[in-house]
Amino acid sequence: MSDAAGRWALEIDGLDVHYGRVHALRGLTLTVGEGEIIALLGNNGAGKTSTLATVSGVVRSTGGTVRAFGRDITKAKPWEIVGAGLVHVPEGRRIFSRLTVHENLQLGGYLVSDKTVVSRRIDEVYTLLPRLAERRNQHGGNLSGGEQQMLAVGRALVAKPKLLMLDEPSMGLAPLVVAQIMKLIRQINADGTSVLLVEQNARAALKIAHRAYVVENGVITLQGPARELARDSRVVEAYLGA
Amino acid sequence: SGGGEKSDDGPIVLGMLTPLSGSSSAIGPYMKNAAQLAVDEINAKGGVNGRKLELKVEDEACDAKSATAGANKLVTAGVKISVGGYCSGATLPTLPIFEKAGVPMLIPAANSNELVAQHKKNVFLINGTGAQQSDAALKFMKKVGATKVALMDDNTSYSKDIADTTAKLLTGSPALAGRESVTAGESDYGANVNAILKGQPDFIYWTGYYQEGGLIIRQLRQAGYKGNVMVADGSVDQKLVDIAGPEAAEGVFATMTQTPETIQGAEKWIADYKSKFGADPGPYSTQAYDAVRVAAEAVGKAGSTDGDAVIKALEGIDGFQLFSGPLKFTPEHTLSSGGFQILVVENGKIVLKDTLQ
Amino acid sequence: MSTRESVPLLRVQDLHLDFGGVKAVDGLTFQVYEDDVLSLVGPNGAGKTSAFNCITGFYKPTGGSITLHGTDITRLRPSAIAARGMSRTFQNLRLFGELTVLDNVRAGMHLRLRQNALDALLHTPRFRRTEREATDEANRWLDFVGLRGDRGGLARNLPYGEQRRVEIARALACGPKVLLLDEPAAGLNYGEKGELLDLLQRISGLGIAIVLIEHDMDLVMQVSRRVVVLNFGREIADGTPDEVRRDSAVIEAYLGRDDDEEDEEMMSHE
Amino acid sequence: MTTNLATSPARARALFDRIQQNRYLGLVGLAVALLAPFITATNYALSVMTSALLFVMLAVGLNIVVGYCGLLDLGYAAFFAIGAYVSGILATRYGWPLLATVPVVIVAAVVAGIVIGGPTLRLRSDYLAIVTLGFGEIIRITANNLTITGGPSGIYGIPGIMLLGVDLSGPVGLYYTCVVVVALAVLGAARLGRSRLGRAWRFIREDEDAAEAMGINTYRVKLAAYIGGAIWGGLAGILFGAQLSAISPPSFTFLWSALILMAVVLGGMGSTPGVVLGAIFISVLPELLREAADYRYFVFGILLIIVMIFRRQGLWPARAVERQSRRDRRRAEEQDVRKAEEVVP
Amino acid sequence: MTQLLWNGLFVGSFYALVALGYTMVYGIIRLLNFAHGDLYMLGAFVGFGVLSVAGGLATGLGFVALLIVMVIAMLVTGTAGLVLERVAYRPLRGAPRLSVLITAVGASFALEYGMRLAAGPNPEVYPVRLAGDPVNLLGARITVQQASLILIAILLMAGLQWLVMGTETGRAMRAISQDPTAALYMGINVDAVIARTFFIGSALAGAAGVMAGGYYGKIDFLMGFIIGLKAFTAAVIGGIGNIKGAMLGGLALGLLESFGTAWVGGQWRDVFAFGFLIVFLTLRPTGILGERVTERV
Ligand SMILES: Nc1ncnc2c1ncn2[C@@H]1O[C@H](COP(=O)(O)OP(=O)(O)OP(=O)(O)O)[C@@H](O)[C@H]1O
Ligand SMILES: Nc1ncnc2c1ncn2[C@@H]1O[C@H](COP(=O)(O)OP(=O)(O)OP(=O)(O)O)[C@@H](O)[C@H]1O
Ligand SMILES: CC(C)C[C@H](N)C(=O)O
Ligand SMILES: [Mg+2]
Ligand SMILES: [Mg+2]
Repeated sequence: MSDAAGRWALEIDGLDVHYGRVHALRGLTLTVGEGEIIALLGNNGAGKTSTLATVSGVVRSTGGTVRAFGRDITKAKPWEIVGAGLVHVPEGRRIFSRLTVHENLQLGGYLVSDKTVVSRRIDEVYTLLPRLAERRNQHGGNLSGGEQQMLAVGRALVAKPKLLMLDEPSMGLAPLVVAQIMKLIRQINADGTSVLLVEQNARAALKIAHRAYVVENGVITLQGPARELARDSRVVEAYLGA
Repeated sequence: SGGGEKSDDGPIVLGMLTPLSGSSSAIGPYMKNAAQLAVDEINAKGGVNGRKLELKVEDEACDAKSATAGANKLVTAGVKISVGGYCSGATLPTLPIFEKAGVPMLIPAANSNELVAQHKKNVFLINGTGAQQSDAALKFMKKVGATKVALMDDNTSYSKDIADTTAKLLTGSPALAGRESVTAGESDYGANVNAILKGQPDFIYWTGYYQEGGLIIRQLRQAGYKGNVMVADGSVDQKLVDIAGPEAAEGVFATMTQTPETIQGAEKWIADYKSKFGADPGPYSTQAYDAVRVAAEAVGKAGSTDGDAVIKALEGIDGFQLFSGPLKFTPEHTLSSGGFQILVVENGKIVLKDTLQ
Repeated sequence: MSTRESVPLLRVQDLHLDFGGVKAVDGLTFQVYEDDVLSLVGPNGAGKTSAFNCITGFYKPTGGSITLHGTDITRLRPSAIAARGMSRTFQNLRLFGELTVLDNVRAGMHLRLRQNALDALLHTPRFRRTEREATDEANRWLDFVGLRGDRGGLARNLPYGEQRRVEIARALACGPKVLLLDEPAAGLNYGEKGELLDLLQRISGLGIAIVLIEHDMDLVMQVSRRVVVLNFGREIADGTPDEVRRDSAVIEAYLGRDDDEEDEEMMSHE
Repeated sequence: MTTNLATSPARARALFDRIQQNRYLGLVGLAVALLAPFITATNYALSVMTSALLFVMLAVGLNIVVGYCGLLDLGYAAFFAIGAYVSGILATRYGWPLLATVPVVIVAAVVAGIVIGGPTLRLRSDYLAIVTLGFGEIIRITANNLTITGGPSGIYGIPGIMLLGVDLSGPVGLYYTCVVVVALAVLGAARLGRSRLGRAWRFIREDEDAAEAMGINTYRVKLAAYIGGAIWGGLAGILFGAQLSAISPPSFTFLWSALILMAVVLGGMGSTPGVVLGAIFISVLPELLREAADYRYFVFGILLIIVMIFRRQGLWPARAVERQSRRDRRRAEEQDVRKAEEVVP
Repeated sequence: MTQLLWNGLFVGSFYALVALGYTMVYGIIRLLNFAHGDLYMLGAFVGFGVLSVAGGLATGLGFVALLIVMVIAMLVTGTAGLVLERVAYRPLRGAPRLSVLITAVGASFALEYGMRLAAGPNPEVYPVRLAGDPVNLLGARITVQQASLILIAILLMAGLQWLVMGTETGRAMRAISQDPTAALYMGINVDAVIARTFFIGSALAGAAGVMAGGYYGKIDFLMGFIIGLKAFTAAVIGGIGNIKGAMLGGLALGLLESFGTAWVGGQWRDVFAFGFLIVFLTLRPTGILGERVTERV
C-alpha cells in the first residue's frame, strides 16, 4: 500500500462501461490515495481514456461506483465533479482553438469564483511555461502540437485541482519538455495534489509515480508500487523495453 | 373519375378551395363561413330540386401543389360544382382538374386575367377582373383630376395584373408617375415609399392586400405625402384602416365591387353572419356567398347536376341579383359589368363614395 | 544508386512561412532522395508541421520553392501534389471518422481507380472489377500495417494506435514515392513503437522515401538515415543520427543533457 | 469475453442491418409503388402519390449535395424551378413535346450548377447555405419579374407527356411515368453514392483537408455533386410541370427548399432508403393532416419534433458499417500469413 | 441620399437585433434556429396581449408603456426560448447538426400555427403607436421614436457584446461553441450556459418584436418568417457567431435593401441584395468580421 495519508482521493470499484456493443471497461477497480501519483499503463484501446472520462462524468458507466474524497460521484454531472476538485487534461488536448491562449487559461479557472486568484495562478503558469506567455494572445488553434499540450496542462493547473487526471500529457512533446512536464507534475504533487497519470511513456511515468496499474481489455491486470512494476518482467517487455 | 354518384337524392356537394394556411389564411374562414351561410339558407328553404346542399372545404394555401391536391380531393369526394378559388396562382392549376372531371367552377375571388385567357368553358368568374378594375380606377382618377399617378403592387399575380393593366391605360393624362413593387410580409416599406415619391405623384394606387396596404398608407403619410391614395379590392377590409391608423387612412379611396356595408338593406345579412359566426364578415365573404347562390340557381335551372347542363344554365342566367348587381356572364364567363365602384374611408369607416354610374 | 542519389526526389529550397509576426519556417532547405528515411526533429513549435503543410500544399509558403521529381510544386493544390506522388499523415489524426476503416483506405486509391460516373450508373463490368480491386488492395494495405480491429466498422471507434495505422495505410494507398509522417509514434507504447519501427522499415523496403517528424528519439535513431534538426524555423543541424545526437546545439535546444535524467532518477520517491 | 451477442436487441439490430443491406429492398419499394394504385386510385390519391414521387426525386437529388457531400444547400428549389420553367417555356411557347425538352433541361441545370457552384464552393458550410438561399431567391424573383416566364402568374397549359404516341398525361399514366423515372433516379443516385465519386463526396463531407491530401480535387468533386443535384432537380421540374400543367413562382419559395432539405435530414442523410422514406413522410403527412384542418401545420410541426427526438439520426440512417463478404474475409485470413512484399503500391 | 441611408440604418437595426439572438444561438450550438423569427412574432403578440389587457392605462403612457411591455415580452419569449431548448433541442444534443434543423423547423411551424390557433389568422393592430413628427436632419426625415428605437437596439447590442466578449459566461459560451466536451472538462455547466444563451437570444427577439409592433403597428402570426430569414442572412454575412458582425450584417442588409430599392426598384431589390452578398462572400469567404483563421492541418 501507499505511504500516503489514510484517505482516498479516488476509489473506482468494479467500473463497467459500454459503448454500444463494445464493452470497454469490465469491472475496473483502482484507487488513488491522497497525495499519491498513480500511473495507469496499458495498450491502445485498453480502456485508460475511458476510465478517466468516466471519472469525469463525460462517459456514463453501466456499473460500479466512483468515489472521490469519500463522496460518491458515480452519477454526478461533469461540472459537479470539476467542482469537487477533479480536473482532467483530456487526450488530444482539446484546446479551444478560437480562443486565445490567455482565454483558454482563464477557462481553466471557470469554477473559481475569485478572479484575482485566477489571474495570479495564470501568472504562475506563465512562469512555469514561458512559451505560453509568449503566445498569450495567439489563438489556441494556431499553436504547435507541443505548445497545445503545454496549454492543456497549464489550463488544468489554473483550477488548482485536488486530483489531477492527465491523459497522455507527454504525447507530442519534445524530450526536453517531457522532462519538464514530469518535473512539473511532481511539483504539483508535492504541493498537495493527487495525480492520476495515463501515459504511454511508461518509463517517464513510472519514474515519478508512487504506484502503478496496468489495464488490459478493461480490467486491471497488474498493480503495485511503481518501482516494483518497473522491474516486473511483463511490464518491462511490453511497456519499457530493455 | 368523379366517383360519388351514389344516389340522385343525396346532397349536392359543393367544393371550395380557399386559403386556410399560409399568408392569406385570414381570408379562408370568411369565404368558408359565408358559403356555409348560403348553403344553410338554401337548405332551410328546402334545398335545390328537393336535394340538400353540402359544402366541402379544402385548403388551397395559396400554393399550387396544395391546391391541386385539394382539387383532386374535392373531385374524388364527388363535388358537383366548385365555388372556391382565392389565389389566382393556386387556382390556375386546378382548372384542368375540374375541367376533366366535368365540374363547373364559380370562382368567387381569384380574378387574374390568366384565368380568363385560358377560355375554359367550365370556368366562371364572379369577381370583377383586373381589367375591369383598372377601368374603374382610371375613371375615378380622371374624375378627381389626378395628373401624375403612381402604382404600387406586391409582385403577386393578382396585384401585378391590375397594376399592369392600369399602367397601360395611363398614357395621356393622368400620366404614369412611377411604379414600385414591394415584397409582401415585411413591415418596413420606407424604401419603396421613398422610391415612389421620387416621381412626385399626386395619386397613388396600391393594388395589393390590406396587410401591406395599411402599412404603406401609414408610411406614405409619415413620409409627408399629401396626395390621394387609392387601394384595390384586395385591400378592402376594416383592418386596412386599423393598420394605417384612422388619421392616415382618412380619405383613402378603394376600387371595389359591392360589399355588404355599401349595399342598401344588407344590414340583415351582416347581422345573420354575425349571429352565426360571432364575427364580422370580411373580404370575399359576399362573393363566396353569392357563388353558392349562383350555383344553386344554376342547378335548379338545369334540373340536374350534370356539368354541361349546369354550364348551359350558368350561361343563361340573366339578372340574378348578386351583391355586385344583376348577374349576366359575358361570353368569356366574366361579369358583364365589373360592378366596381369607389369606396372611401370616412371617419374610420369604409363607405360608398361613387358608384361610377 | 549513386546517380539516383545525386538527383533528389524532393527538394525544399529556402522555404519561408510567416504568420503575421511569427516566422514559423525561416529558410529551410533539405533534400530527400529515393530510399531515404529522413527525420525532421526539433522543439515544439520549431516549424516542423508547418514545413509539412507547405510541402503538401496546405499552406502557401511566403518564400522559397519545393520541387518533386524536378517539377516545381510550390503553388499546387494539395490534391495535385498528392497526385504527383507525395502523401502524408497528420499530427492530429484526420481520419474520416464516420466512415468505415476500409473506406478510409479506399480514399487513398481515389486517384488510381479507373472508373467514371457512367460506369457507376450502369454497373459496368469495369465498375465491378475496379471496386473489387479497390477492396482487395485496401485489405492488403490494412494487412500490411497490421491492423487488428474491425475493418467494416467506423474508423473513429478504433483505439488511437489502431487509428494511426489506418492513417498510414490510407497514405500508402495513395501510392506515394515520398511519404510524410507527422509524429506517428505519438500515443504508442513501447511495444507498439517496436511494431511501428518494423512497419517503417517495411515501407522503406517498398522503395518509398520517408520523411518523419518525431519526438521519440529512440525511434528516430533507429530508423533514420539522416536527421535534420529545426529550431525557430531554421535548420540547426543536419547529419546522421549519431552526429546529430552529439551535436551540442541540438542537445541544448532539444534533447536536454543526460544528467538531467539521472537527476530525476535519483529523486524518485521513497 | 463471454458477451452474449444473441441478446434480443442485438439480434433485432442484426436483422435490421440485414434488411438494410438487402439488395432486393429497392425492388420491394418499386413493387409497392407499382401496386399502390390497385389499393386506391382516386384522382386525389394519385395526385398525392405523384407529388410524393416528385418529392422523392427532389430529396434524392438534394441528398447527393447535402447527404453525400455535406454541402448545406438552402436553395435547391432553384434547380427544380429551372427545370420546370425551361421545359414549360419550350412546351408552351414553342410547342415542343415535353420529352424533347429533357436534354435542354439537363444542359440548363448543369450550367446553373456550375454558375452557382463555381465561384462559391470554396465557402464553408454556413456561408454556402446563405449563398444557395440567395441563389434560390434570385431565381424565383427573376422568374417573377420576367415576361418570358409569365411573371407572377407563371406558365400554364403545359401539356402532358406523350411517349411514342401513348398519352401519359392522365393521372394514372403520369403516376406510372413518375414511378419509372423516379425509380431510375433513385437507383442512379444510390449507385453514384456507392462509386468512387460517391466515396469522394463522403470523404469531403467528413474532412475536406484530409480528402485533399488523398489527391481528391475537392473543388471539382464538389462541383460534380452540385451538378448531379441540379440535374435531378431539373428533371423533377419537368415532371412537376407535367403534373400541375401550371407553374408559378410561389411554387419555388424558400419554404420548398427547406421542405426538401427536411426530407433528406428526416429520412437520414446519405441513406437512400431513408431519404425516400423522409420524402414520403414530408409530402404525405400534411395531406393526411388535411382532416385536422386548423391544426394541420401545428400538428405537423409537433410531429416533426417528436420524430426527430426519437430518431435523431433520421428515420432510416445511412448504414455505417460494412460487412465484409465471406470471400473477403477468407482472403483476408489467407493474406495474414502471406508476406508484405507482395503488396504493390 | 441621406434619407436612403437613414432608412437603411433603421431597418437594418431591426434586422441586427433579431440577428443578434440568432447569431448567439447559432454561435453556441451551430443551430440554424428557424424558430427564432417566430419568437420575434411571439414577442410582438405578447406585447399586444399585455397592452390590450392593460387597455387605456397603457395607451396614455405611450413610449414608457411600450418599454415596460417590452420587458414583460422579453421575459416571456426568453422563457419560451428556454422551453424550446429544453423540449426540442436538448434531447438532440450531440445529434448531427442538421437533425436539429428539423426540430427547429418543426418548432417554427408549431409556434406559427399555434399562434394562429390562439389569436386567429387575422393581423392585429397595436393599441399604442409610435408616430411622432419627423425632424429634418441633413435631408433625412427622422423621428424621435426612430432614433430611440435605434438607441435601444444599440444599447442591447453593446450589452450583448460585453456579455459575450467580456464576461466569464461569454467565454464559456464561446468555449462550448468550439468544443462542448472540452467545456465539460473545464467544469462548465454546459446545459445551463446553453439555456442562458437561449434565454437571452430569445428575449432579444421578443424585444425586437415589441418594438416592431409598436412602431409599425401591424402584427400577424407569420411576421417572423421573413425577418427570421433576414436575420439569418445578416448573421452569416456578418460572420457567424460574431456579435459585432451580426450587427454590421444587419445594418449592411438594411442599407443594401434601401439602396437596392432606389437603384433597381423594389421588384429587383432582393436580387440586388443577394447578388451583392454572393459576390461579397466569394471575395471574403468568412463574412464581414468572421475570423480568418488559416485552418490548421
Ligand atoms: N466512442 C466510442 N465508441 C465506440 N467504442 C469506443 C469509443 N471510445 C472508445 N471505444 C473503445 O473502447 C475501448 C477503450 O478505449 P479507450 O479510448 O479507453 O482506450 P485507451 O486505453 O485510452 O487507448 P489509447 O492508448 O489508444 O488512448 C477501445 O476498444 C475503443 O475502441
Ligand atoms: N496558422 C497559424 N497562425 C499563427 N501561427 C501559427 C500558425 N500555424 C503555426 N503557427 C506557429 O508556428 C510555429 C510552428 O508551428 P508548427 O506546428 O510547425 O510546430 P512543430 O514544429 O510542428 O511543433 P510540434 O512539435 O509541437 O508539433 C508555432 O509557434 C505556431 O504557434
Ligand atoms: C383580391 C383577391 C381576390 C385576388 C386573388 N388573391 C387573386 O390572386 O386573384
Ligand atoms: Mg486513450
Ligand atoms: Mg507539429
